[in-house]
Amino acid sequence: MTRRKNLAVLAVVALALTACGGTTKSSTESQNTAAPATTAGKADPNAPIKEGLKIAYLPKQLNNPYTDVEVGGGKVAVGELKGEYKLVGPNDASASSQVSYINTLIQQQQNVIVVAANDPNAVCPSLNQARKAGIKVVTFDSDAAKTCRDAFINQATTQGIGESLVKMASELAGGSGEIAILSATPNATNQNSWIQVMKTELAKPENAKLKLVKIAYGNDDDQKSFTEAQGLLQSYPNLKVIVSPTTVGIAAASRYVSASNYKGKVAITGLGLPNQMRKFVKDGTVKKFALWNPADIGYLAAYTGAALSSGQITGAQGEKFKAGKLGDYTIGADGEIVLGPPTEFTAANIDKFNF
Amino acid sequence: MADSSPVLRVRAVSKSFGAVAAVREVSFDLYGGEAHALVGENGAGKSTIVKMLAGVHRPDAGTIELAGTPVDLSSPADAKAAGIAVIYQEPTLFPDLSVAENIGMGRQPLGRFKTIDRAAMVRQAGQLFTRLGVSIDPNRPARGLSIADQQLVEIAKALSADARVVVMDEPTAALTGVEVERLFAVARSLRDDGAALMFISHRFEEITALCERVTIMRDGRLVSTDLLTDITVDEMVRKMVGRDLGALFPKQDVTPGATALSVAGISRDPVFADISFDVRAGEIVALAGLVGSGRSEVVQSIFGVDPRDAGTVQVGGKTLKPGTPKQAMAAGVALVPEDRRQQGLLMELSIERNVTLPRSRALSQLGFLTGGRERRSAKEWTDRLKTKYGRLSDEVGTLSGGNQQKVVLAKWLATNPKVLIVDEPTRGIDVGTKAEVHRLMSSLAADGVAVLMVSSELPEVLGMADRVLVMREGRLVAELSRAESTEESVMFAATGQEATL
Amino acid sequence: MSAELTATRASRFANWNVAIIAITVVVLIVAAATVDNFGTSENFGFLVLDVLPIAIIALPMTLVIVTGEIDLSVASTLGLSSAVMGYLWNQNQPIETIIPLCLLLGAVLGAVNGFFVTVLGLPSLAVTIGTLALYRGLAFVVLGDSAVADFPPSYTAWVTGTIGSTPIPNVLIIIVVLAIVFGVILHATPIGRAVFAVGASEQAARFAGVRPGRLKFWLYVASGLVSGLAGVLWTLRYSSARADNGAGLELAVVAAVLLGGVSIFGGKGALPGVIAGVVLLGSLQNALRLSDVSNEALNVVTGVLLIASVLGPNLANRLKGWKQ
Amino acid sequence: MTAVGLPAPRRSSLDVVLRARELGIVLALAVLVAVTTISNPRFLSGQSIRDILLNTAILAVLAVGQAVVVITRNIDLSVGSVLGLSAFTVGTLLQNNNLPVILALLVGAGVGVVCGALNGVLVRYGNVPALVVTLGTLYVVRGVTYFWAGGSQINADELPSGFLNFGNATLIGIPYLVLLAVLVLVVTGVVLRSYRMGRELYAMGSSPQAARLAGIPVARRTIGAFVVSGGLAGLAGVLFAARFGTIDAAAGTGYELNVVAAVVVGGVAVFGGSGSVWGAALGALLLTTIGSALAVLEINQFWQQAIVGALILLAIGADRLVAARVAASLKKRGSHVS
Repeated sequence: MTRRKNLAVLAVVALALTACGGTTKSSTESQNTAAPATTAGKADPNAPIKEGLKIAYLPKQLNNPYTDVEVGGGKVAVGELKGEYKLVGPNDASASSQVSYINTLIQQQQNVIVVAANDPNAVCPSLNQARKAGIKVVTFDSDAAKTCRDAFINQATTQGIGESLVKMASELAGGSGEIAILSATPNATNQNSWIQVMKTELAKPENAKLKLVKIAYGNDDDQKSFTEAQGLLQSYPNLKVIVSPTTVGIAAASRYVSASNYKGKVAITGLGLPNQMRKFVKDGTVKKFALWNPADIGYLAAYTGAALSSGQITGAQGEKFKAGKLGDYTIGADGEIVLGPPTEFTAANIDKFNF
Repeated sequence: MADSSPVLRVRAVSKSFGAVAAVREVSFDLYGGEAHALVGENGAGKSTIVKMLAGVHRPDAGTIELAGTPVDLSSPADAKAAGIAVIYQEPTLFPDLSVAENIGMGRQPLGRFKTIDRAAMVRQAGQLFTRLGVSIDPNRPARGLSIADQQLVEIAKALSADARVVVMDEPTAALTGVEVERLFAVARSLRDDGAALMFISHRFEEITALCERVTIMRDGRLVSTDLLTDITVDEMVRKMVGRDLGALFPKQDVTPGATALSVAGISRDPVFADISFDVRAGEIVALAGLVGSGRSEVVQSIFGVDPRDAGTVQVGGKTLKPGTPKQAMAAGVALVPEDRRQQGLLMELSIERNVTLPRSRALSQLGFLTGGRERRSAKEWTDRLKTKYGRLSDEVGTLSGGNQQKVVLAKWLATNPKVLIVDEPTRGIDVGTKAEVHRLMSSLAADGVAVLMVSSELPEVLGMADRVLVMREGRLVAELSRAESTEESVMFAATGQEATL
Repeated sequence: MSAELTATRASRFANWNVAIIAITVVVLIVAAATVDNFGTSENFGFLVLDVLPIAIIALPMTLVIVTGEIDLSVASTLGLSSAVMGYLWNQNQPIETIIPLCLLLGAVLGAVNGFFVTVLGLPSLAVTIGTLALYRGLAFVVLGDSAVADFPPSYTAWVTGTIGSTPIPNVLIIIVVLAIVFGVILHATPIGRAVFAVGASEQAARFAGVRPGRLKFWLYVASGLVSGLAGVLWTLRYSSARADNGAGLELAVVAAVLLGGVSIFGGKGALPGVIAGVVLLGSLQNALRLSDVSNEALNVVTGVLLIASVLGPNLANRLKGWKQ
Repeated sequence: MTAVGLPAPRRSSLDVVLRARELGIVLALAVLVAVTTISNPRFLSGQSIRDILLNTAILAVLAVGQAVVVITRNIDLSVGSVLGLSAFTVGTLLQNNNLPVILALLVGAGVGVVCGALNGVLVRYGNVPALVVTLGTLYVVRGVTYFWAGGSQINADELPSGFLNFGNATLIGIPYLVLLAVLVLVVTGVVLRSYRMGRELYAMGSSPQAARLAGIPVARRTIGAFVVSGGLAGLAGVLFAARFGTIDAAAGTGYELNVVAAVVVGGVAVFGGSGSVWGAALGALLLTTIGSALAVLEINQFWQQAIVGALILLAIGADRLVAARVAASLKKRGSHVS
């Protein structure tokens, strides 16, 4: 009986607090935006790249073929830089396990952490702790909040990818009809910003006849993407194109369509790995898709990290540095470094690529 | 009558559990076409013998011979294969399976591709029931069958196995008179078909009615095997008990005081109905009747562990709410339950915890228990009851039956009860402890405690009680004063018929 | 035979409790000596934060398992609490209201489990597998796949921070306080005595005046309440409220409790052992990761330890009996 | 109940009760399909039905194995991990290696049988509760798979087309995977219903003590049940590989809860002794259909898990209610000896 009373008291206290007002989202927002920039010190463009830098890669999760190609490029670059390469990561794409790994990397006193954030905010406190310990943080693939990393390797401009996705969809649909998007997780940073651009593009008059009927989420899980593709085709019989801006999604959707009687009626496009897609391009399920070279992302990240750690750059806009075989790069706004334009793959050119 | 050579010979078998020798060098023979009784007090070693025949326990020494060849019954499957069927006091059926399947388990008739021929299985079960003269639907699940019907299913199982030896361990304990008659009819036909029957019972009238031969055991040893024509019931009792009965029941005469416990019209459908009686301070009242007549259910309902549909219970003038043992305990009621292992004790917990559990709140200081007070209290009460144990922190399950019962008594006497209810207080404990328990009850009564005793042992009932209440099939059918109560009068009331004793 | 068996079983549990604590201490010493950076105060902080949810949920779970029941819905309760926290935060509710509400929510979710198990008498394994799916599903319904971030820095900083300038993490206070509360309840109050009694034999406990249903109901409420708290702390630690927070944690919690010597059949167990179990799992994970041993190895170690914690004493017992 | 004589071999009341339980799932399924079809007729198109059946096939094979174990009053939580190990083994074996499908099936089932036997031996001879053992092997087997796979993935284009065709091809319009699942279901169902061995499993679950006294070889049967569950999980791993073509070490993670859910919803009592593999398979079909229906009905997919949870609670609650009803009615007609 007394416990029931206690609960009642608890509820009353809670209500009282509400009445008095307290810390709410809107009251904290002003404080949050004013996070201090930690990039102190000055860049010395002529500083030599240090040798023996410990550069650790922490991708979203380990067993992802796309990720493997990315960090593979990183490994090559770290070799060129005469550094120590390390790859760690969770088996599940969760932010909480990434945090544990960041903590471990801090303990191991790495020089650079190259991370693809599973949640832009959840990894933030740990990344800042790392930076406080003098570790440079470079994000790739999926950015963390701007306040907790030194630089972000952007595979392509958001605008460029969004436009190219809509362009491919429009060509495949013949200019009109229903299209659907099969994305990764609903809070995946990249995919969402591309989808945002796509929506803007679709709103333009020249794309008025294209109708985006649904955005499905396959969670970058092969099986889930597979069933989601299946659900899309069932729900939208007149669907002409599925656009999947994620390598897992496009492969799963292609595999489903290639074995179903939708083959030939529904086109698949998006961002995919040539090795995974070769089979579907050759059997005609997929006419064209796009991607940048993921190995270059990891490669560029290593050079960025080394440059940061050696004091060549600080991550401020306008700083320039050299990234091995990729040539010269300039840091853009908010510490973003853009890799370059994406490549379109078709039956004609796909055999030239092996990644 | 019987074949000249025995079907089963038990040769000097012994079995010990730890330091306790349960059976010592016991030998007897079972003959085909003969019913053989095995009698002895609780704890004499009867059930150990049964379990050895069933393949559950393996004898430490000695042999069991079937038709002249020694057999090694190392598992129930061996016993089954050897043609020994055991019917336990509490039947062991599969509640989820149909009656026909229960009978056929392991021997189902097979059809094409070795599949079970269900129709044939049901037909066989039906034929068995016809032969037994009972009507049980072979298709119904075993769940929900009455104990009597379950016994019959067990017998049908034995029949279907063409068992050469059928061992029945107190099968009649929970049966009504009519049910016993039916069971006996079935048993006789089994015997007449040539099976060797072993029958364990506490009821001499049943033994004399059914059996040809009797083996008597005491304290794990064989006393004798006699033809029933050669021995009287008195002689049997003497051999079983081996001592003068009088000393066992040290009842002091007490003038009863005020009414301590008043039960008015309590009912619980379908277990018991309209039970009313009083127990006064200083009085020992026995609640007698057959097992299954609802005695334990009545006392459990009084104590509050079982619910009741109607009626009131008053202790010292205060009405108890149904279903709350806590309140009954607060009012000064204590219940030493029937089943020590399941209800009386927490076998895996220490002696100390067991003794102090009902008083843990009273022993706490500001709501906390630090152990010292519990330990002291446990020591005080176990010492008072002369309990033998190693350490207070030993699991209570490591104690002998008698000492376990003392722990239960210590646990409840420590609550300083005004009304002490004891359900089968001396079941399964040795003779010495039995007398101690009786002395204790007697002295408690002398100190003004109202004692309500449920017992199946007639000598105990007659020896200890000031008054005897008799239940039959859920109703209170007789109230006998100490002077009126005899074995005959109590059994008559309990069974509703003239005892054949 | 049976008498001796039970005698050894009595000491066996005491032994395992000592053994697990000893093993934990040895692992800690060996790790500190051989693994670089394991013994640092900073790493201690990380270790405490990593085991926080398992540590606090394991406490009420111990009591639940000692009564012979189980609660597999704890991680989902954590997730739903986190999701609701995010939802309310997005609704611009003050955090001072949200936190008590999330705790209350946890208690209510626990009470639902308790209702099904004690009032309807359904098997707790099946019930809590059901609510495991239900609560997690509701968490997704509330928050979808999105994440809510930007919780007030003062709160998130407290959870990740340390006491003053000492290396002791603030959340250790919560763990220690809860461990003391549950330890005292289990080992030094009439409630604790009743918990063991119910686990050893529900029927016999009833005959001694204990009300098993009521007791279990409140234990489920406690389990839910602590899981709700774990949800709040999780959210603040990562500054991220998500529906999938803590997914799969229930197995780790059960593993830690069993590893700590609590019998899955109830009636046996002690809280110090459970805490040792939690520390053992957490420090092994931490040390292995620092030594660049993959996560996978930990899976294997956890599984093997779990089976060994029950199998070992059983085998030792059998061997002893066989020798005699 | 006065007629004494040979009762005609008619349907037993026991069977009627069980059938009623399975009928309940069929009804729920029918309502679900009807509602969904009304809202979107394409739900009943050939392709859609084929997809649902294909998705059910894997879950159903697992559920059949789980039902066998649960009927004996045990549980096998390691099935998801075993599926993963088997799928990866088969994938590695077939990687750029054109071996016959039947060999893949045998290898996969073999991997599962070994895991199942390990579970069974630990449960029986180690005297460790099944929940603990299989929780442990859930971790161990998954860990071994991760160790071995080391983050690598086997892609569809590395697998022989014959194998992938097996995952999608049909025989008279029915996918092979579905046929295989039905075969597993029928064989297990018949063994459980009509063979002594099967009935002994029910007996063990119904009353372990009585089973021992009845001379049932409890050890052999317990291990056998786990071997069946493990073997079927291994088989399901092969089906998984053939169906999805992409295999990594995480394949089948978290499946155990879906499987247990399917079995419980299908009316197999967690305390053993009752239920059937038919029910378990129907449970798997119902769960899968709910998933597909939600997508078609455009209900937020997030509801799926919550619905599954509610369904489990509903199923065990209803079972309890029915059991109490049946017990009461049996008791009433039980007392007939007069």
